[in-house]
Amino acid sequence: GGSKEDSLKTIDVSYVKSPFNLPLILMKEKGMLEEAFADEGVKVAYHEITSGAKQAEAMAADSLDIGGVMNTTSVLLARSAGNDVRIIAGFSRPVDVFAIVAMDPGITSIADLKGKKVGGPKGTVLHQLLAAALDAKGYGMNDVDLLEMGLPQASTAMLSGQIDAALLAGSLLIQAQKSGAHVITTAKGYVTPKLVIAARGKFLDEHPEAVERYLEVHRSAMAWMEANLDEALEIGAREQGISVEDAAKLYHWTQYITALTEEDVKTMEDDVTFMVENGMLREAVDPRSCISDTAFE
Amino acid sequence: MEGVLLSNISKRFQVDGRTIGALKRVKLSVPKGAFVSIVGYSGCGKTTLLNVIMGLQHSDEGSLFFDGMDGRTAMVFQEPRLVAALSVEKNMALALKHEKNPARKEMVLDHTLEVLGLTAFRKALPCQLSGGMAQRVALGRALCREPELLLMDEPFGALDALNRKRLQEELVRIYLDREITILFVTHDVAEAVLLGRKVCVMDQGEVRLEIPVPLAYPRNPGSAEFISLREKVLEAILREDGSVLPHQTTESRSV
Amino acid sequence: MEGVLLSNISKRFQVDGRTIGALKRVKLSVPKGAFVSIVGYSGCGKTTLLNVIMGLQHSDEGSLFFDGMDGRTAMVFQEPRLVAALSVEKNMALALKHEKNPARKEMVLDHTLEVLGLTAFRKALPCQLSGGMAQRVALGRALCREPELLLMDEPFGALDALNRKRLQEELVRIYLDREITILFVTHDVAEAVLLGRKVCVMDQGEVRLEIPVPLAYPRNPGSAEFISLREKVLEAILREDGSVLPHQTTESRSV
Amino acid sequence: MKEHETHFGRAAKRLLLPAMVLCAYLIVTLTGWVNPYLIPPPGQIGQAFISMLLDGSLVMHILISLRRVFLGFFLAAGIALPLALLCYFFPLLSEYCSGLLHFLRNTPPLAMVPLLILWFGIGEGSKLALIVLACFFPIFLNTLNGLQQVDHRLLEMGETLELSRKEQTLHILFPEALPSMLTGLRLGFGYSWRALIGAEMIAASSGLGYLILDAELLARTDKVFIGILSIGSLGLLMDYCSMKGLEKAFPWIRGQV
Amino acid sequence: MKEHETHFGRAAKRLLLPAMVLCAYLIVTLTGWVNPYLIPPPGQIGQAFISMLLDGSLVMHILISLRRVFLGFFLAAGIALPLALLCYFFPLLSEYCSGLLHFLRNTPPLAMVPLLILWFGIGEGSKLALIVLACFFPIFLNTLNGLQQVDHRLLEMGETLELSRKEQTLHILFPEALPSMLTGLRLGFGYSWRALIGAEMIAASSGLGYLILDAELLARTDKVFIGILSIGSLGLLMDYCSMKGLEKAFPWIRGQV
Ligand SMILES: Nc1ncnc2c1ncn2[C@@H]1O[C@H](COP(=O)(O)OP(=O)(O)OP(=O)(O)O)[C@@H](O)[C@H]1O
Ligand SMILES: Nc1ncnc2c1ncn2[C@@H]1O[C@H](COP(=O)(O)OP(=O)(O)OP(=O)(O)O)[C@@H](O)[C@H]1O
Ligand SMILES: [Mg+2]
Ligand SMILES: [Mg+2]
Repeated sequence: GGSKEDSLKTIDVSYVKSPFNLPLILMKEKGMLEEAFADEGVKVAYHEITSGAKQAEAMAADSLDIGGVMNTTSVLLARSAGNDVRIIAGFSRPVDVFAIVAMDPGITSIADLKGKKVGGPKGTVLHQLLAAALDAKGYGMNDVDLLEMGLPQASTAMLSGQIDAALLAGSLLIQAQKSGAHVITTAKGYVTPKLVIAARGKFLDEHPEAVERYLEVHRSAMAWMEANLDEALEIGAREQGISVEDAAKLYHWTQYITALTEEDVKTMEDDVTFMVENGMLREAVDPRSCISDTAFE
Repeated sequence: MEGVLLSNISKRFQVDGRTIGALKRVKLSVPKGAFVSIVGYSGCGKTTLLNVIMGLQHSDEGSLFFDGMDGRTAMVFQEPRLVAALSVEKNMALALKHEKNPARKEMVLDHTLEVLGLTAFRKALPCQLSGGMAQRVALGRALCREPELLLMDEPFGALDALNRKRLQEELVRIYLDREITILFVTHDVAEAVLLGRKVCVMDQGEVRLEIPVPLAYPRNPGSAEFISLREKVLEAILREDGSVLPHQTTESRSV
Repeated sequence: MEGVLLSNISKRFQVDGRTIGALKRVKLSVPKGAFVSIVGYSGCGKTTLLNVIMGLQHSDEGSLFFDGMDGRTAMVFQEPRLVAALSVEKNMALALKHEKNPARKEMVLDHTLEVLGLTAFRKALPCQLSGGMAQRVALGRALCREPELLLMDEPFGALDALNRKRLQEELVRIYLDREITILFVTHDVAEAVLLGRKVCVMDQGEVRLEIPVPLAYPRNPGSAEFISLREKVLEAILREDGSVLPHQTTESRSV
Repeated sequence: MKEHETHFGRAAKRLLLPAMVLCAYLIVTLTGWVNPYLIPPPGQIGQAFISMLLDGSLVMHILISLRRVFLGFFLAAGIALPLALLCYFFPLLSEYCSGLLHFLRNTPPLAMVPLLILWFGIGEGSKLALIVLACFFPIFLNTLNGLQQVDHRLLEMGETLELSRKEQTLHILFPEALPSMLTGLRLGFGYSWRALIGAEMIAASSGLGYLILDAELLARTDKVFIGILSIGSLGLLMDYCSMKGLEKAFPWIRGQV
Repeated sequence: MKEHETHFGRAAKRLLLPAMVLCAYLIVTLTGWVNPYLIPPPGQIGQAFISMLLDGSLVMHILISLRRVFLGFFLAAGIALPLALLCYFFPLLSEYCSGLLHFLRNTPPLAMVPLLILWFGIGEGSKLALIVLACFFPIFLNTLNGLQQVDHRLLEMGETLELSRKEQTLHILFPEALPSMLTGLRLGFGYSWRALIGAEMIAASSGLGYLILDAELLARTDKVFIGILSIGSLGLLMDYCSMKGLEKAFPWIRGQV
């Protein structure tokens, strides 16, 4: 993007592979974005930034224009901190990609988690999943011992018996299952993880046509994916370094979307409530304030 | 008068809470072209005197005048102070930066090495030298500098009789040829008389006596005049009681 | 015979690609209780000889026998080798580990400092000493060790005439009192004759001549016998041509 | 009086550059050149600071991190110093160790977190291990180098006095190698502070590293700044104090900024 | 011939401990004591290694990381060495700098990533900055310490010869401070490898640090191991080669493992 907004020369896009963001993978692999912007002489620069917080930081520093995949939590947090990040489209609802996993065969239900050590990243949809699941069974967060750690660490700690359950997602979830762990519950029915495409506010204001073009390309990537599923899965598997079966599994666990619905906004409001309750947000933010009109159909 | 003039130079050190007067209101004039020998007990301030003249240490009081002495100065330290990483040749070449002509540089170097008897060791490293050889390299470094004022702190202290004799002759030759000014610290009274035109006797930070040596070069250490001068200097040093104990460095010297 | 026996000791060094024979098939016997002075040109192998006897360097050939000499050995190096962080007193105390009794330890220390004229500087750090004072500390360290075999490498090289004379006397006193064995390297021929019962003349890594000195202590440097012996030693050293150049260290000495 | 002035003068000089940085910061934030999300304005930082002071959380984070830093540092020093001595005295041992040691020296401790978790669990053990890994090598290598550079003539002297290894170490090696050793310890101490972030990535719920990571995740840049400032100034303060102490203890050592 | 044997012997000794680690690894994986996900069996690592070799990705990661490591290291050395010299010659400058420098020395570079992004963007700039921050201080502090420990008697000697600052640096300071400087450079080089993980956390899509992080996220422990082994052995190899080279270049220096 660069700081000079008058004439667009380069468009900086973040590239996030996991959890299995197939449309974005295809878009990059097939050079669709470059092609779409080529006639205007705009270059496309992909930056592989996995963390939502880092993407938000990069946007604040004017180094990133479009976040290819961000979770809504990061967007809301950034927004509340005065960082103008705006959702421009939906990306997916990977409900089955997020799960609570245990190694000990004795732990099969949420109730079994009482008094146990659970590892996972705080302040994410996984944390929210645990809270919602506990709440649904009449427990609270105080009934488990949540240890803050990244996903790979949580997976390692669980498999080596240091903790009783882990909050996992994506490939780590598949690998854990292969290594003998079992899923206690996925996010389905408790929370709806929402991955979205976001843009830097100023970029959106000054180059709405570029954003529109990006979304067009995204839609056509989705279309191509659905039309050539086998080939798409192969590309995705290769890019992720996993088997095609695993890729198919992840594909089916994920519900890819292009637009957000009113339902999504409502769940985002629930998310805000959750975050305020857990001290992650100082005050509630209105999700609508960070969703651009383009995000709804 | 052209030369170096020290007037009331004092230098004090703090050692273990006491104040040591290494130099006490020293008055000394070294006319241009003089050859002054300095003798005195160990610890009487000879090295400190040279350091102050060289500007390596600053006097606490008094003033130091250089008149008509704007040429190079060289100093031979009491220890060799060679750069461990440089060969004999390169250590000496450090002093040759004034000589821009590489051919003459090479010539001076060759000649000095020859004079010092170190030609075969020109590429040796300092750690490969014997004590006397290291001292000769340090001497050579000072000679290479072709100084106008040459300060020497026991330069022949670690040398055998023959080398010492030959280098004494060489030093006199250089002195006479180039008309340089030399301050020569030694603990060998005979050497002091053999070389200097004047012998300064220092004691407890003061210059006690200056004894002129009105003999022509080359001097004959066997001559009656020489012997009487030598005895005179020795007497001046030994002026104190003849107790069996060695001269107690300081004690009474605290300022 | 009790004592130290060197038989055909050789020691070579590599310098700048050449091989230097620092010791060449040296044969030397030092009977227990002897006082041997060693003289020779700078670079003739004196220090190397002491190092080999001390075991600090290993000879390339030959053998070294110690017979009936199982007491302590001490060495005075050519340079002071003081530990910069320790005071004079503590540097000397390093050599007193054999003395378990603290009171006697203190006594020996006090006495040695007194003898060396360093009592006032017992708490000074090495960097606060003059050259001669540092050498005296090194000497004191060796004396504190109360050795049976004492190796000394120009121990009085940096000392003034008076200190030197007194310490020479002290050394003879210790030698006679304790019946120790001493190897004394010096470049002062008079000193060699004044102290040693035997003077070894070294040249180019070989022991050229051993001259016994059958004079009783204390010796009178003015006596005719003394002077003739001194001349004899000097002659033995100077046996070579009297060219103006100083003795060329090695060149011809490559093995 | 003069003494006092120079002391004051020195402090002033040392603080000049930081003061300039502070000025730059004020200009940048007050004029709004930079997104306040990246560099929060002083008011916000001050507010957060006060609230963290009042609820005691800042003090708690500091105390916990201090404990980790000191434990890790002393553990590292406690292994590195003797090991350096051993490697110095027994070159054979150093031959045996060097392969593994230099491998470890070049390997990012962060990459070894899974292994650390496996060996040391997710408690304090793995955090300490990470700090130790981060600060071990400057201490070890500088000490070893210091020992190896000790003038061999002094060691020969010690040999003639038949000093035991202990006496040799105490009286010759230690004082001679000290400047290099101190540099190593100083560097090591710095790295042990720096390792806090990595260490407190592993299942921590408190500590300054955790504070920074958590605040970053929650987009609380003000807290991130408070964490950074705390770590930096604590490290600076301790560095300063220990240098003062060492100057007193070993007056013959020259140097260091 | 003898030469050869000792060379071989030395290598054997250095490899003994790593070989034991390897054995332990084989025992652990082949008996299945540890979950193969945590420590993947040799077959799996081998397979992954071969496939990464064949598709060229390993070589690419290595080359890219090498570039970053070297650029970062030389940049750090290029700043640290002159700065140390300046601080040595102008104590006033060092007074002015020291506050900020020691603050930075104690601050985790990882915590400063947001600021680095702000200043250097998300391209190579911020990655290099992170590597520089990680390896600057051992080089700087060791060089400064080495300079400060140079025997002042030699410097006095240089003064009597009226050596210019340049000659003094070249002929006296540099050779005398060299051992300490080399230790600093060695430590710095190690830290520049270690910083790869942190550096390649910032918007990287290649490099060994990225490889490790990405593989961790994708649960490819075999790739994580390949990444760690690559970093460690490359570092080890380069360390070894440079030490050999330096031994040749400066034969008078003693020591180092
Ligand atoms: N840097 C110093 N710090 C403290 N005291 C010092 C320092 N330099 C010299 N002294 C003291 O000053 C006095 C004179 O020392 P100086 O080196 O001038 O003696 P000297 O005449 O050269 O003796 P020598 O013949 O033994 O070399 C001594 O008592 C010494 O202890
Ligand atoms: N470590 C060494 N490496 C190489 N050569 C050496 C070494 N030590 C001594 N030599 C050489 O061995 C010879 C004898 O040296 P040594 O120190 O024994 O002489 P010396 O008789 O003590 O001389 P001086 O009276 O000058 O001290 C010299 O030529 C010297 O260059
Ligand atoms: Mg002196
Ligand atoms: Mg010698």
